[in-house]
Amino acid sequence: MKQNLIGALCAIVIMGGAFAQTPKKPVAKPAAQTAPVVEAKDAATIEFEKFRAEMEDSNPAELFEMKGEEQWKTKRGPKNVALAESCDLGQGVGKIDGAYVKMPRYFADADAVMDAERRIVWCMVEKQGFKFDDIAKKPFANANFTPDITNLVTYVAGHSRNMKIAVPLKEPKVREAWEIGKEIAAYRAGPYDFSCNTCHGTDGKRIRMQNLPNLSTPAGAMKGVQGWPGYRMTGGVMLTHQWRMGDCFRQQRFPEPKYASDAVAYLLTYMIGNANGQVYKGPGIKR
Amino acid sequence: MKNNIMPAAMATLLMIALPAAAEGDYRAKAIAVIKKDFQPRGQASIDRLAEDGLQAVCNRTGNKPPEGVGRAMEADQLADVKYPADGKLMGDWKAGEKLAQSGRGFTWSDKPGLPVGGNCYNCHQISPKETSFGTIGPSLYQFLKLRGTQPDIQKYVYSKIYNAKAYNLCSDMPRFGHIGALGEKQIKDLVALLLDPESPANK
Amino acid sequence: MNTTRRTVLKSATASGVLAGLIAAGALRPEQVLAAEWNKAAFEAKDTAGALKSIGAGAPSNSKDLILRVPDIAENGAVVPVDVVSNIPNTSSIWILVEKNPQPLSASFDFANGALPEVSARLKMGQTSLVKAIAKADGKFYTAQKEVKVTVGGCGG
Amino acid sequence: MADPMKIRATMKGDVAEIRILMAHPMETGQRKDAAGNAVPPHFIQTMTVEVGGKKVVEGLVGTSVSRNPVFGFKMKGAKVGDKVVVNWVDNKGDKRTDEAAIA
Repeated sequence: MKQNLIGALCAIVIMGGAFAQTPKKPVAKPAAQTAPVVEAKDAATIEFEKFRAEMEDSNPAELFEMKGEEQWKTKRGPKNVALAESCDLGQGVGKIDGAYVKMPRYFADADAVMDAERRIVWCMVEKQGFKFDDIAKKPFANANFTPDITNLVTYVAGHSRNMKIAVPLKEPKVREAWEIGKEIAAYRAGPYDFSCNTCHGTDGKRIRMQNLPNLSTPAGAMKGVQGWPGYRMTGGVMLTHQWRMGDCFRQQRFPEPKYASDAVAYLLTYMIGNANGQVYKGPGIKR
Repeated sequence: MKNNIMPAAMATLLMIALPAAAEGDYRAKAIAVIKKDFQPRGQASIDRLAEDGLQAVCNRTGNKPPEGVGRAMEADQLADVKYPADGKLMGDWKAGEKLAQSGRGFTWSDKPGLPVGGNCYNCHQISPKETSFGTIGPSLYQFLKLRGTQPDIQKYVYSKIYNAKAYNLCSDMPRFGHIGALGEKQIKDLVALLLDPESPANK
Repeated sequence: MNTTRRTVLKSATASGVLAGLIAAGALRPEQVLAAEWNKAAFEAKDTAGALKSIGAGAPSNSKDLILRVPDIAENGAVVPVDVVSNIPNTSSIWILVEKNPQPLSASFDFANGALPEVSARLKMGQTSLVKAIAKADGKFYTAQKEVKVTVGGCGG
Repeated sequence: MADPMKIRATMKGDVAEIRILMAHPMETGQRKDAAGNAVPPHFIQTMTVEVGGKKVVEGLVGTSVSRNPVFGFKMKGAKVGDKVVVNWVDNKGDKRTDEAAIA
């Protein structure tokens, strides 16, 4: 790749240049732009918010919750076991009330920090006997297909409605995941030099009409957490927080993060952890 | 691709040259996780995860490189700009506007191929007719009036689009010409979008 | 007429019965069609054609017919629309999106205590007028409002 | 087989509010799939709402109703415990009937 070659060469040259010699004369910078920046909360945003409550009140996400409930309670998989009788989301086997807002957390049985989706996948593999590769082949919904895992996550998330986010950041393993997640968010690479923070590291910015939450702040992080899993109006599909992380990397022009991987779990730990203490409203509706 | 996340030689130089990041340990772990947990998809190959020199410097300094390093590297980026052989820097603003609207290109879901979209409206206000614009970058509306009197403004705009890092090493803006995303014609058309008196950006 | 339709719907489920009624002259064919999906109205390519098919040639504007839609749609795929008729004896409501390839979106008949109001969500391909039509005592009324459909961003 | 509807019916004063979510693709026939083939139309055409055994709403639906349709209705004369039965039929003849009690 051209970019890497030039970049690497130039960096080495520069290191020599910068420290062995006097720095070159700085390039004159033209004066900063003076045109006013339009306020983040424009008329369109206010207009959308007028209908927000109504949209959330009757959200097709509930259809997926219903399906997820049935799948959670039904004996399934090669081992013919129900998740309701085998899966521990951190609150005890089969207990789902408040479980979603307390993840990611560290699970000793898996020796890993896991977000809700990763944990349910783990249960499907370990307890029900499904094959991970089969789940990971088509992990997210499209126009014609909604994976079981999406229904299950939506169901579990629905049982944390109106509860406070409480990622256990005091646990050393979770803390470390948060720290690594923070670094992943800041990591610039790819053809456009983008990191997560390019769009989500500053307050009050928009891409096109879309407000960009600053994920390093409690309020911004909550905006990135609220509404996931979400029913996406575009295409009318139910999508999870894992999907959203992948779509950020897509737009960052990165390759794809592996499904239910450490990378995604750590990034979610950073983001959801930053939203600690705030109230989660349950599965949402997204643009 | 070069499998290492950063060329070893360069890493060493950086270690000596720049103050070690306070949380460098987590950064190293993050790089290891990134290396392990991404897979190629569509045109988005794994080698995209490797930092080039500029990215490495920005990543290690929280996008605030020491003054001397920043200036020197900016100069290097500027030296890399290739101007049109015919000396003409202004193209067709209408083509520029169309290009500015498109955010396509380089994602795993885009078809491979060049040129890609200019992505301009994602981050900048330009024509007042387009009300759906981003605010990551400054407004460019009335650019000619506000900036047009500066000497060599065409050259500045051309080189800024070609390689925004020539003026601000850790700018959020991609290096469209440097990475080959936009060719000479496309950049000329975008220059015209900002500097042609007939362009809606200046109406 | 609506009462007739409902009676027919309830008692005559087999198409044979319907055919018999038509043959006997008890029902005009369009009344039978109306009880089923109104193909002509839904497949009409413009508002005038759709209105004609539902028998509402030139409805009059009414401030008692309330149409609540966003000025700007957050997403053209899901535009919330609320229609409330305060016109006495409203029996039916239609919703149309003028610039959709097939403008008629839905129609509703109300009976047995149902209030003449409905909320629904519609697809809109582009910025367009949204129209509500209400029928009361055999007369047609209308209200309309423009909804802007904007360029999408990314993410969510 | 079609997925179940979600019906929520609640008394607010003397008015029953009925909210219905339907699981349906509502294909217009104008969309193309990833391979570029036209996706055939597939949409709900008729629906009815019955409360306490009486038909209160009869709806006809076109392709421009959103995917996974949401409808809201109100009625007077109903009471807590009354049964709400909703059914729909689509252009392929698929159908679904679900019920709920007014809360």
